Formats: sequence, structure tokens, C-alpha cells
Amino acid sequence: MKESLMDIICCPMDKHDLDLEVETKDDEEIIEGSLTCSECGEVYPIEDGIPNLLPPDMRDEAAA
Amino acid sequence: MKESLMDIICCPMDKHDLDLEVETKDDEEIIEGSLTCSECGEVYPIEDGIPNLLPPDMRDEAAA
Amino acid sequence: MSASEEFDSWAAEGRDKGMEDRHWHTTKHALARMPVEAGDTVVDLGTGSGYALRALRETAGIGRGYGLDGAPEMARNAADYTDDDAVGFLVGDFDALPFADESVDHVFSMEAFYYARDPIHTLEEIKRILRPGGTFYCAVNYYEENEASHEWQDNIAIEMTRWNRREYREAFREAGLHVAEQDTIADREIEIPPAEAFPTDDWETRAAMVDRYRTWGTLLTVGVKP
Amino acid sequence: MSASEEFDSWAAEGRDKGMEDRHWHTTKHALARMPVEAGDTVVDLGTGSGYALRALRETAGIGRGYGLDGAPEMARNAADYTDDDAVGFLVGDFDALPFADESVDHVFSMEAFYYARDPIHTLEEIKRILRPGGTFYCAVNYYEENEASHEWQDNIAIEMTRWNRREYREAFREAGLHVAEQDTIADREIEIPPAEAFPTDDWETRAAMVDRYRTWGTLLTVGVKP
Ligand SMILES: Nc1ncnc2c1ncn2[C@@H]1O[C@H](CSCC[C@H](N)C(=O)O)[C@@H](O)[C@H]1O
Ligand SMILES: Nc1ncnc2c1ncn2[C@@H]1O[C@H](CSCC[C@H](N)C(=O)O)[C@@H](O)[C@H]1O
Repeated sequence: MKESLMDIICCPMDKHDLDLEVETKDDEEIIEGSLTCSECGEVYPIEDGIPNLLPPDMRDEAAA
Repeated sequence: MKESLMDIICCPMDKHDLDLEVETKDDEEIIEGSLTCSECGEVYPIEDGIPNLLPPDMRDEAAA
Repeated sequence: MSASEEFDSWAAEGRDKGMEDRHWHTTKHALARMPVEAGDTVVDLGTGSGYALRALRETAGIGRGYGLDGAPEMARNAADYTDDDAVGFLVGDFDALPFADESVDHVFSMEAFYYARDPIHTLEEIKRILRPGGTFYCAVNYYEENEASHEWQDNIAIEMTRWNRREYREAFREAGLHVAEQDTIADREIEIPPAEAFPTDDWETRAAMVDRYRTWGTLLTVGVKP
Repeated sequence: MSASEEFDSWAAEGRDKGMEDRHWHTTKHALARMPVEAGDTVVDLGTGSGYALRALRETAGIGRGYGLDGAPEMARNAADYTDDDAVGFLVGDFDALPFADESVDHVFSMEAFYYARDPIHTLEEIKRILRPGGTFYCAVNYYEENEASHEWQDNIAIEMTRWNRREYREAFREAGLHVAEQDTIADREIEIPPAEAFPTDDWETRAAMVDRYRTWGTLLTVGVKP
């Protein structure tokens, strides 16, 4: 994902802003990292350049 | 015209309500009569069952 | 010659019926898209023979349809073509609509809008008479991208507004309408003769006729009252 | 099986590309009607291969396009199919959109909306993320009037919502969107074999296939955020 995506995304649960943490970057592209809700503290992963903003219960279901 | 048209028409100039005067009627159809603006007093003719709600200057132009 | 006189003479010559037949090819597709519900009140601006309202009564069960036209002859003819009590006609001008604020569910207009003397003001008037969420379905064959239409101005004394697609969207927004859709509706029904038949009385080349009808056709811009 | 798993397996089998090819016949007409301007931000819900956003970048010059999909495999494939910096993909669910209030100009969705667990709530979410005057172009092939589509539910474990045209309009309004347009867009491109070829693997009769594609096709409902 590009950092410009931060302008419009939010926590899917409470719609508050997200804080970005970058682990790996390739040019402008954020490859691995996480997005943390500034309100509820929920952490959403960025994997393979794609943020996973499924509600936590559905994310866990999908990973199961 | 039908009297129910009165629900939605207004004076084309100042958009105020119109007062209906019926001269001839055929069943529900008003054939001849007039519509007078409750605010500016302008009189609009009903002829052949059709109200003429052109602004006065255009009506006179058309009739000329 | 005033607009009333010009179009009164068209009506007297029976051109209202001719337009109905030709415009129907694309008008019917625009009408079919309108989100009208049974019982709605619909106004048709520059109604000509009034066919759009007759169609909406039949297909969508609108509650009332009012056709406005600047030419008394047009309105009289239109009234003669129907005995439906729920359809009525009146004489009026696009610049000064004789309808109360928010009194109308939807407004339709085919091949007429560009005759408005002050088209932005007409859009403001349309916005005024629509209830919130009401739509204006504005269909025109005379527009910038439809090149064959440009010469129509030469045959008529009234000044016509020739906007392109973007100008239509911008004007709607300037008047305070949201733009929900813009599309060109091709006329697939008009018969286009084989290449050997060209030039015809009306067309230099077959390509020009195809461009006019199949490529461009009718420009539809849909506005919504916020 | 969860929706993610179901659609992840579709993506792994390459069905995303197959859908792109088939859906394009009607999707392109819906996209062409959208009142997008250069620079707009557009979200595609249930983006699949992401083709709608690629098309809008090319034809309308949108500024940014974001494709949301519940299946990580779909989003990964979609990201692989483009190297356009202005197009991005994310994993998320229709019921809990991860976009800020009024942050998006237009929302598009093809053949995906009816998978929403709580479709009215999804419409409310769409209304929330659109800026005033923004549109939701909702296109579906699975709907009540399209009878051949009814059996699709038998082949998929996820519950699908099968509304008719009126129910779509009512649901949009219930969620607070104005309905600006509703139309069925016929698929004129799919090849329909001559009568002798029927029954085929997929179709009992030629009439049923004609009904599915030429008569009904894709139902488009357009909502506008007030
Ligand atoms: N300024 C104006 N105010 C009201 N009506 C006007 C007008 N200028 C032109 N018209 C009317 O607009 C019509 C255009 S011809 C189109 C008629 C009809 N809608 C159809 O599709 O066939 C004519 O009937 C003409 O009288
Ligand atoms: N609840 C949900 N939330 C997000 N995406 C969903 C979803 N349910 C289904 N989807 C996604 O919706 C897509 C439907 S298939 C349609 C794909 C694409 N729009 C096209 O026209 O080809 C799948 O990619 C699926 O993963």
C-alpha cells in the first residue's frame, strides 16, 4: 500500500484514525507493517503490501 | 385544466399562489377562466382548457 | 419570430407527431431509467405532443403528469392527443416555471432544454420545483460532440445553447443539482441505408449518419435535487 | 466455509479473470454512465480482479481507485494485475467499511453487493463514506426478475440476497440514499448459439438463455448521497 491511503482509511469497527507502522518498504510501497486504531487499539496487519482491515473476528475466521 | 392543478401551480413571476376564477366548465374540466396572483395581481388566462402562465411580456409578444 | 410563434407553426404543420416518432427511439430508454414510483407527479418541459407523459402513465403509473410548452398550439394539440384525466398541459416558459417550490417528484425534458434563454437559470428553477431527491432527466440531441447537429441552428431563429458533455455536468452543479449520470443513448432503430444510397437528401456520407445516430444519439444528463 | 475462503479458492482457480471477461460486457456500460471527474477518488466493493478501477483510470482519469475485497487472494491477484500507483487494494468486509466519513467521491460494485450479510447496513456504510452528491453504482446479475440466476444460490455456501427492482429502490431509500436511476443493461455480446444447439451444458432452451442475457442482463441501481 501507498502512504496516501492513510488519508481515507479508518478502523472498520469504530471508524477512528489508524496509526501506521512500517516494517518493510519498497520505494513508495509499504510491504509489511501494521495499522493500529488510535481509539480501540486494535491492530490490523499489512501483508504483501495489502492492508487487512477485516473486523478482527472475521480475520481470525479467515486465517483459521 | 383540472382543479387539482391548483395544488402545484403558482405565479411564474413571484411564485405566489394563484386564485382561480372559472367562467366555463365541462364536467371536471375548466375550459375558460383566469388565474390571478394573490400577491402581484397579475391575471393569467385559461383558454380552451389550457392555462397560459407565460410571463406577461412573453404572452403579449406571442399574441402580437 | 418569437419562440411561441416558431413552435406554434411547427405544431400547426404536424411536426409535433413527427418529433414524437423520431425521438421515441431514444426517449423510451431515458424514460425507462427514471426512478418514478406509482403516484408520483412528473413535469415534462417542452412537452411537444406530450408523448413522454402518456408513456410514463402507462408504464410507471405516475399519479399526475404536467406538460409545459411555450407554444399554445403545441399544448392544445398535446391535450387533444389524450383523454387521461391525470395528464394536463399548460403554456409557460423555461425561464419562469409556474410551479411551487418542491411540488414535483421528477422533471423530464427531451430536445427542448437548449432553447432556454438562460439555461443556468432554468436549471435553478428546476431545482426549486423538485422535492429533495427528485431527478431532472435532461435529454438532448443538439450538443457539441454530436457534430451533425451543429447546423440545426441555421434553420431556426431562436438561439440554441450548444454545450458539450462536461459543460452540462458543470452547469447542473453550478445550479445546485448533483450529477448522478451522464450517457449517450444511441438510436439503433433509425434505418441507415447501404453505402450506395449516399449522398442522400440529408446526408453527404453514410459515416456521418452513423456518427449522428449510432455513435452519439441522445445525450442524457441526470441531476438530483440535494 | 467463510466468504474469504470461498472466494480465495475462486481466485486461486483463476475465476477472477473469467468473471472480468464475462462481466465486462455490461460493466463497461455502467462505468461509462458514472459522473466521475478527473482526480476523483473511487472505491470498488468486491473488486475481484480490479478491472473496474483500471478502466476508470484509463477512461475517466480518476485520481485514486481503491478496491476492497473480503478475500485476501482476490486482493493479492488484483494488485498483481496492475502497476498503476494510483490504484490500491485492501482486504475488508462490506459490513464494516474501513473508510472515513465522506472520504470518497463515488462507489462502484459489480456482482458483489448481494453477498453482504446485512445489505441495508452496507448501504448505510456506503452513504457514510460518500461525500454529498457522490454516487453508488450498484450492478448485479443476481436479482428476482432474472430468473435464471435463482439457482446460483445452490452452488455457493454464502447466503445471497435476492431483491427485485423495487426492493433495491426501497432499500436504497431506507438507507438514506436518493435513487437517481434504475436500469437493466442487456449483455449483447455473449454469443447465443442457434436453436439446434440446445439443450447445451448450461441451458435447457435458447429462450431461457435469451431471457437471462438479452432481456434482463445486469440490474443497475444508482444512489446519490444527499
Ligand atoms: N423557452 C421555452 N419555454 C417553453 N417551451 C419551449 C421553449 N422553447 C422551446 N419550447 C418548446 O420545446 C419544444 C421543443 S421540440 C421537442 C418536443 C418533445 N419533447 C419531443 O421530444 O418531441 C417545442 O414544443 C417548443 O415549443
Ligand atoms: N462480505 C464481503 N465483503 C467484501 N467482499 C466480498 C464479500 N462477499 C463477497 N465479496 C467479494 O465480492 C466478489 C464477488 S465476484 C465479483 C468480482 C468483480 N466485481 C467482477 O465483476 O468480476 C469476490 O471477489 C468476493 O471475494
